[in-house]
Amino acid sequence: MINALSFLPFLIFVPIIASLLCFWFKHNRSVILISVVCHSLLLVVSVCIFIDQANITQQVYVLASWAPPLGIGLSVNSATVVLVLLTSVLTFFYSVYSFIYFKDNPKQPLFWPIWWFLIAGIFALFASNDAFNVYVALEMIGLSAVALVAFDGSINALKAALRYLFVGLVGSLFYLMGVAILYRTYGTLDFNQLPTLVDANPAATLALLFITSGLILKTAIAPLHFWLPDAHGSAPAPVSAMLSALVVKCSFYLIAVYWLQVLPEHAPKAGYYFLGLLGAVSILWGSWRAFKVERLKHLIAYSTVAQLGYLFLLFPLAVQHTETTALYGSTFTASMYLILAHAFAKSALFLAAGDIIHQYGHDNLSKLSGLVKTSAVSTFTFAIAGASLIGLPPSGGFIAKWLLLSEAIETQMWLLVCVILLGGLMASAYIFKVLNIAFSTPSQHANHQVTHKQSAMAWMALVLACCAIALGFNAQSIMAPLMAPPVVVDLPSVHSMPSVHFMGVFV
Amino acid sequence: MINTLIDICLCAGIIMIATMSLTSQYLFKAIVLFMCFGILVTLAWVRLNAWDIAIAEAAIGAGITGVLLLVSLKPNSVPKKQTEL
Amino acid sequence: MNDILMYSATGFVLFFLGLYFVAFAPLVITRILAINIMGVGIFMFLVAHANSHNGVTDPVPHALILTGIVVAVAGTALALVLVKKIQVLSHNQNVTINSSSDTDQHTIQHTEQSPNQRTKDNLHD
Amino acid sequence: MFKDISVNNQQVVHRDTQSVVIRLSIAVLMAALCAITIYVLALSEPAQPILRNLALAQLDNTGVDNPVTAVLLNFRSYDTLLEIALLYVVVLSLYSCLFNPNESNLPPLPTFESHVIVRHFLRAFIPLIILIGGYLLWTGAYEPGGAFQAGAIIASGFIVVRVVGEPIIYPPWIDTLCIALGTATFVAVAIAVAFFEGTILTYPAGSAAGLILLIEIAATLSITLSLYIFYRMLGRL
Repeated sequence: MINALSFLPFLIFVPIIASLLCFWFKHNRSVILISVVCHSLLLVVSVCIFIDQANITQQVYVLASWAPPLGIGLSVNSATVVLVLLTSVLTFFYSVYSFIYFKDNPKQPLFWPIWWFLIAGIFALFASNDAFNVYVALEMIGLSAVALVAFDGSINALKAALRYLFVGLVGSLFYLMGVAILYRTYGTLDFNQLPTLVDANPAATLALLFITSGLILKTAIAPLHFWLPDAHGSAPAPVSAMLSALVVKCSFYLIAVYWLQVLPEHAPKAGYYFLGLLGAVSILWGSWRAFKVERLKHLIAYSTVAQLGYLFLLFPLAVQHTETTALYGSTFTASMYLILAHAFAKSALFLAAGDIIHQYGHDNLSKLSGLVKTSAVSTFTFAIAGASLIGLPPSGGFIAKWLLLSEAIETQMWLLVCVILLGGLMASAYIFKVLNIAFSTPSQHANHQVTHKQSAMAWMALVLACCAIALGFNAQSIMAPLMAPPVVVDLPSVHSMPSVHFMGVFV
Repeated sequence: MINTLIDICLCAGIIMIATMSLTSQYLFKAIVLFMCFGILVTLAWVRLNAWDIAIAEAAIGAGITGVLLLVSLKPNSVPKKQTEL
Repeated sequence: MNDILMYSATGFVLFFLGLYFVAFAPLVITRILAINIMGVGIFMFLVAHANSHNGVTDPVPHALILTGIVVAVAGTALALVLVKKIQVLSHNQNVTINSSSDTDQHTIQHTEQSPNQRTKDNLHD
Repeated sequence: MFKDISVNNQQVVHRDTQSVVIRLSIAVLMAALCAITIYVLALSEPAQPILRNLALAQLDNTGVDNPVTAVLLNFRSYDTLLEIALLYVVVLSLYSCLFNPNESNLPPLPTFESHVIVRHFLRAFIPLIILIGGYLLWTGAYEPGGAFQAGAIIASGFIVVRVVGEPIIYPPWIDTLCIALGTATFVAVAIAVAFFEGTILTYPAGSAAGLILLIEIAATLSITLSLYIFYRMLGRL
């Protein structure tokens, strides 16, 4: 069985090379060629990593062959393997969608290098094993996402991008301060070595406070979510899909790593319940705002805030369920599956919204009545993806919410049970509000001529929505490795790791 | 003894100049004070034996960032009142 | 030993000072200054503990801070371009737009009338 | 907090100022948090310098004498690679924010006749700046200095020339080439080395110093150009 560990740096270097090539060879055909080659390479690598994850998650790919406390290591655990596969599949869809979306846009040569660099940032964050390296990856994602939000140059997009930039910078600085405190009190930055050194020291709790507040700002949870609807609302469709489905999940994953893997013993128990409270508040508040707002993309962005709230329910359940909190077990599988289902459903919604805006020129809900006549495929996509968001039976969302519910019932946290059910109810409220508008008879004054041809974009969004539904079926294959606790090989000081010969893999 | 005196003055000066820069209403004044803040911080790095960061802070922190802020004070592409030569 | 404490305390004070002004400064460019000052605060805290051991300085925080300074410059340049582009676009539209549809429209009367620096600022012309 | 960005009398202003009571209470809260953090960190004793001893012990086989450059370009070279790539992408982001298809492109930076004294002073000053930049780049391996400092100083030299009004004219292909040169060289070296040593970014035993110098030269070039482009674009806006 090939050792897929030496493929790990591919995940980061292939997108960076693609970004450089797209910058140097600007015209359309070469960009298409580069993107197709690099996406297929990424897909192959992430599939290999997913297949070979049993022994990969034990090892650390040591960059520059200096042992991790001094050098930097790349490593994946059972959660990142799934996220890496999700990222490569989704970014493939988004890139194909972007070809069509930006076909006649004169700014296209500038789009692709930044787009590929955002993908490199996401992979760098998932594969990183070093606290400061995660900060650089967060900045990579933050700055390139700002540039993509401000891509179409209108004043509202620029203001949303500026707001998003401020939030991103302040969140990263908080995270950096937390890492600085950790470095001062434990002298190391490596994720494998930190858990062994951490002792009952108030400085660790302080560092955790800084890191969590910075990442909560970047994950847009209830009190600090003000920037998300504008940023995701005014970005181009593929960018807002990428932001909602992947970028926001990166900072959630980091919170999960710090609270469940790196500093679990010394995280105050009340902190887990406080995070759960924040999640519950953002479920209810996000759904309520989604119901009230009158622009389609803002509605979808607020539903992102709501769905992120579900992810934060992981923390109280994890603490209540198994005293030993770690990145595996049934609770963590539920939230990982929710990330998968939400990523596909939400990107389908945003891509469908992008198609609707392309046809109508605006996404003002009041003037979108009679949508089903003109863009039937987009409405159908909206319905299916909405079903997965609400958690109706056949969809992946249903499985995730079912797992969460069973966890909450098992640990007798009745408050969480009714929050989950109420959230599903409110989600159906704003989904059916849009469907109601779509199926209502168009009022006379909305008589602008709309091209009735179903563009390829609508069909792409439909494919993603069907994936969200397909996730509901053979969920066992994805969930099995997440359930079982990884057989913990005591990680040697990895300098002694046999240096895997790059060429050996190919020969 | 003299070292702690220098430290006290430097730290007090840094905090004071930072507050003055942030609380000033006039943007030009705030930016010039920010550049002085950069110079004082460079002194702090020198005092803490961080030579690489001292050069970098002086060149990038006080220099380049200050120039970028100054040049962004007035929009150049907006037609000015008096005719440009 | 106490100079380490003094500089790390200054670092924290700068961090929270910058944080306050990022939240409440009226001018956007002052907020950009505040973010830079927060960054300097973190770096001061890191460096204060780097040279604490009998004069042999710890090179790792210095490398981290060099990376942090360049990231700060990049962030500042991006923020400044966005701010100026907003200025230019709104000037071209000649309308004072207060954006984001769902804020209540209380406009403050006593906006600090920063005087016209164009006369004093002869650096650029 | 950041909700309402608007423009009046040419200043981009935030008009969502909360009432003074909220601001004061939050200021007091922040002061309290600051005091708590200082108190907590004053009590807990700092860590043993694990990384410092490791870094200084391994210093001799990194091919570089300056410990900071060793950490920057050998131990944690992956961080530096990502960060130079970040600078390259931010330059592209500035281009994309600046360039609007439906607008007339921007007026060029005003160039005007500089004073004769300034011109003669610059004629002696700019070569000196470039010399200092080159020196800093070269001594980066032995004493404090390196790619970032050298790039910043040479860029400030170009900016001084531009502020004074002298036009700097160079063919546009230099822009596209040199912006990405630093990242491209670093990635190329990282991959090429992997073919000999098995893992990425592992410099072969003898050639660490040479490769680090090559990376530093390319990084200085692209940092100089990036910082100068920051100035030029902000000036044109």
